[in-house]
Amino acid sequence: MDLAVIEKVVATLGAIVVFVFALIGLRGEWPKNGLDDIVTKLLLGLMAFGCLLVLLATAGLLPRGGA
Amino acid sequence: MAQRVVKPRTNLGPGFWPVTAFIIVVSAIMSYFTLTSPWPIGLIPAGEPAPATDALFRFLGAVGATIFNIVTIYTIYFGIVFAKPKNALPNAIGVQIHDAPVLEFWWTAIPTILIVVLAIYSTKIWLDIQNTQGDVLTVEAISYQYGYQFRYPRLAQPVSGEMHLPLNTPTTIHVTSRDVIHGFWIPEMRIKADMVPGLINTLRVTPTVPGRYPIICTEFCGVGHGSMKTTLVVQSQQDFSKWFAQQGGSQSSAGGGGGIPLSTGTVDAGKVLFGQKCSACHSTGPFSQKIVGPGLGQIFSDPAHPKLVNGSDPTTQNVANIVKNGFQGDIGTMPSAQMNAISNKDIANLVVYLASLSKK
Amino acid sequence: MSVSIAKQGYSLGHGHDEDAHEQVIYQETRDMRLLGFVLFLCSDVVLFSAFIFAYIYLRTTVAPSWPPIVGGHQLPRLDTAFAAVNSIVLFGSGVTMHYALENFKHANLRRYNVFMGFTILLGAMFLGGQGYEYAHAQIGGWSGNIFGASFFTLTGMHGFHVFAGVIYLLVLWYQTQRGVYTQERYFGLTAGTLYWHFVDVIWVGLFFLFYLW
Amino acid sequence: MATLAPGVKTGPYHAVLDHIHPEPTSFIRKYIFSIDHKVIGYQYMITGGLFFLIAGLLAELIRTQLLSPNGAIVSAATYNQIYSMHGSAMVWMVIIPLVTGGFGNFVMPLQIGARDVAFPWLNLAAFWMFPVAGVILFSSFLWGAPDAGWTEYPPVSLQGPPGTSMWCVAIFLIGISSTLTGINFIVTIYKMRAPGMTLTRMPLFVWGQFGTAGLSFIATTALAGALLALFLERTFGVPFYDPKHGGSPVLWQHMFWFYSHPAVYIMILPVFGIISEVLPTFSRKPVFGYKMIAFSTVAIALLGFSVWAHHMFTSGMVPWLQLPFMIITMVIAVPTGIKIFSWMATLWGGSIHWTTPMLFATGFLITFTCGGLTGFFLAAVPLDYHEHGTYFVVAHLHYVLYGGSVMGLFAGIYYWWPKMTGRMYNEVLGYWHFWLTFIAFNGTFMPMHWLGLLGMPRRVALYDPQFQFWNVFATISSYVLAGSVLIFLYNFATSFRSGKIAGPNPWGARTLEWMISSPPPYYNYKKIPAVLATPYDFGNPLPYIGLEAAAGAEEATPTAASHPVPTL
Repeated sequence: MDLAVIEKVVATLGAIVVFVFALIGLRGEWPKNGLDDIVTKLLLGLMAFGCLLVLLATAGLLPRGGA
Repeated sequence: MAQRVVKPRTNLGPGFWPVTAFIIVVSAIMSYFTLTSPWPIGLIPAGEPAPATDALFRFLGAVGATIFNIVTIYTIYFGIVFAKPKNALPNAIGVQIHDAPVLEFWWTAIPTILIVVLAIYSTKIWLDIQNTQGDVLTVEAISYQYGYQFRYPRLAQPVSGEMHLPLNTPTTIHVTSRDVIHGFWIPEMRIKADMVPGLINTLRVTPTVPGRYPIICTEFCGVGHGSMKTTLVVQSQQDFSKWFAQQGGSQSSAGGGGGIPLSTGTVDAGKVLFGQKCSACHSTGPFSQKIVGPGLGQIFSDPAHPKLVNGSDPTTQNVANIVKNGFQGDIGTMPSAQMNAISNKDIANLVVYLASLSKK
Repeated sequence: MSVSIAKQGYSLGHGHDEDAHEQVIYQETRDMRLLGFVLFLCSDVVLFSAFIFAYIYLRTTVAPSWPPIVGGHQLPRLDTAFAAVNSIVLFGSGVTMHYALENFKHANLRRYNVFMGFTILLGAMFLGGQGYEYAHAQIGGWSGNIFGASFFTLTGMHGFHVFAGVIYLLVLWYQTQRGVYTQERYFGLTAGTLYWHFVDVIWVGLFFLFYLW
Repeated sequence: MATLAPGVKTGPYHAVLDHIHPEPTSFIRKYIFSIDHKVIGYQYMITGGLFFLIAGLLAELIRTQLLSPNGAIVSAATYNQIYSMHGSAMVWMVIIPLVTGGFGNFVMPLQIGARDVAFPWLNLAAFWMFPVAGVILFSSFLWGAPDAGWTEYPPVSLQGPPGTSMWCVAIFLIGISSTLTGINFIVTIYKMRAPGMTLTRMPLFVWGQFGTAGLSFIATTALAGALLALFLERTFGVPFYDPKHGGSPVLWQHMFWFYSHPAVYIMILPVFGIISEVLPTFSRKPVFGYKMIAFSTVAIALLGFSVWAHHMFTSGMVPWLQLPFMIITMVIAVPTGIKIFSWMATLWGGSIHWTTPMLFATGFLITFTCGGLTGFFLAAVPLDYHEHGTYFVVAHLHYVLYGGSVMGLFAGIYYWWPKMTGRMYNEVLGYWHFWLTFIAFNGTFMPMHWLGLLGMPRRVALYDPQFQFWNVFATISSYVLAGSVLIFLYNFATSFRSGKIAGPNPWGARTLEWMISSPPPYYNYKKIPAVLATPYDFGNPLPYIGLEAAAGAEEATPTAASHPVPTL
């Protein structure tokens, strides 16, 4: 119980930080157009999306059953 | 098109048009015989939906024969007339054309149209088959390594060996398997379904010709696969009823509840068994708490449902009958004890366990 | 993935400026290997997709309820809160990896080392977290039921990829210390970064499918 | 570096191509662990050829067993192992490695004017997985070979003998090999074409390899997943497929066919390429409708991914899903038809030189068309309800895979044999081989059509006595078929020793590989040529610049200068 709360707090803060830095990295990548850059953009974007999923989870919006 | 008009008529080579005419004639003859043949597949249509399938087969046969003639005969003809003559230069070359857009357009467009037609026609036949009437008689076909069993309504025990169907009776056959995937194929009815364990596939047939037809396993099922077949006996209503009576069928739904030692059941054994056999489809909550089937928690004491699903009173004997014979109704299909592979003793345990739930 | 063509003892051809030519060859070789590596990642995605399809198929068409009912009792859901922390650990490592590469490109070797160290550390932490998860997941084990089967097979495959990735990154780190890579030629690091991002992104999918769905 | 004529579109030109790696000297590095694409190609062909003989032997055992309705020679259990291994071996150990690894490795880099594939070491690794997988597969006989057919449907494959697990391992391995080859070829074709060789100037065989490579690197790992799951379930009881533990047998069918239907195109697209090389060469005519043939290759490859469930019409999937799969399956007939018609039009007005490869190519045209048409009968769901799982399917797939892939492979072997060995084969024996193959092939598999329609299920060790006549007929024909293969072996064995020297360009062909000596030198091309047009324009000068051709290679190709262009 107590542990779960700590976990949620840590996850939320971490998610925000990682999300921000992922976006910064993404912005740095944006102008480049090599194959590796394109793939990196895609993957970084998906990773940022992953952070959003974590936020949804910690906010209790997902899973819909609640966990 | 316009292009084609302005183009000077190219000589297509010696004997091109005669050969084309020959192809048309041959294809026409073959198509005629295919389209008019009574048994295009070589088997009598012994019932619905065979005629529909045969019609599609005739059509496809005609189209296929035509295309095959075009490709084969032209290929051979080109190969002969355009073969390098002996007296030609050792390395003589052919006409230097790269493509002919008009021609390519047509041999892309015509097949496309043909496929649209075929797809529509096949879909129509498919719908006919899906909508073949059934449900006047409903039979369960259960396969195992290596044989078939058939469960008829109002027959306590499944019938092993031959399958009997009354003439002109729209019949639904639910097929499933007890162990591995088997096939259920009645060639004379042009119909087949895989018998997949844990899955119930449905066929609908209406036998129209009395006789004995093979039922064949078409999915490899082990060493006995080659010999796994039985016979479908299509017979008149009277003969069917006679046979049905011999099988112990009666008009009342008494069923084979007898022989179940209800007194000897134990709650714990039933609880374990319920977890293994029933809990996938039934919760132990109230009727409304459905998973696949209804919840069985208050089956003996549910004010909302004073009767069992088959309309009988909630006595242990009637519950036992349902478990024994299975049940089929608007809420779904409950497999028989045969299919669940549970013994009379198991049934006793289950019933006692359910009774204990209702007491709480 | 393979040995660079430039490395296969090619003797240099028709009297060009050796260095410039060498660089051209490196570029072209690198492009090929990059394309090959990306294609490899694609087919790896398909491998995961096969099991993800299996999981979705079993869950939606076969299982009467989810989590499945075993022995009359419904299995519990997995612990989302812990998994969220673990996911953030992995995603964090992905971001640090990205910055490690960027810093290497700009020759900030000190920062590069810091970020690289964090990446590997976080990767290892994630593996530890997975171990903890395996020890505490109450879903009837690997071979108990379809939930356990899909969960442990998919996360196991992913865990194996992470493990391989950690080794891979350690090797790359060692190589950079040995000065294998320069600011002009660092394909190994690019590949390592792409691989690591790929592993993270696979986890995004798994996290959603197993914990949030 | 090759210089281009002014105003010529260039393909991707790579200085890498200018570079020559020294030929290894040690026997091991030269013949065993060589990274030379030609040597690896030979290795694939020899290994695949051996497996072809074994698989063919199994096929003859199958036919012999079916001489009698009660099984002539072996028990049902043994028979099941025999035909399962025949199918698995022919698909994964013979046809796929030969069309991609064999011909792809030997011919494709030559045709694009490269000195090797993009990743020679990867190529080497991919090859050596192949014999290992083969040994694992065939040695499974010692522990009881897989017995549930090449499709290994669970749950029956879960009951199968221990060899079934070895089957999983072997196919997994060959799958990895074919994935790596696919990646390798895509990069090679995309990045290493000679200057000026734009995509629309590639020889059509390269297009075939391109499509196949795309299919194999996407689809094959899906099969790897399915196999891994089956292996885990068999070994550790991890429930995926077994309904007794909550799994679903239909899941395997989806995962398996998601690979195994594209696999059909993996097996046929390179053969389409071979046919598209042989027909124009021996008609002395540009291939008809180059762009449409190339386009249809890509279309087939793409559509091939979205039709897998047409193998499962009877297995209880959602009924309405059957319609889209039926329709897409039928749509694939359009690009295929375009190819067939274009090939016929290539014959038209040609000056056809009837050599053995040409005979096999035209034979392919007829048998493959037949196979394609029976495919229509199976694609139409209502008919599939009747035909699924019967000998009709066996007939169809052999018309496509033997009458299609294998006959195309024979065409390719006869066509490139002089290039590979530098010697000619005996043309008369070649004719015998073709005619015996063509007649015996139809004699073997044509009766299976009506056997299936009349009610003979596939994969049976025993059958209804009423079918005996046609089974005996098929068996006898199959013996003749085997005999024709022996002629082929004898022909090439003698050609090795005493065949007359072929010279660089015995056929007067125009693709790049014929411009260099046979067998090609280690570097393939002393100088990388620049390419100005498609290779097939007989009557035009050769479209290559800066090519140091072998003596007599260019003279061998007919041009308008030396030969008048006929008009009809």
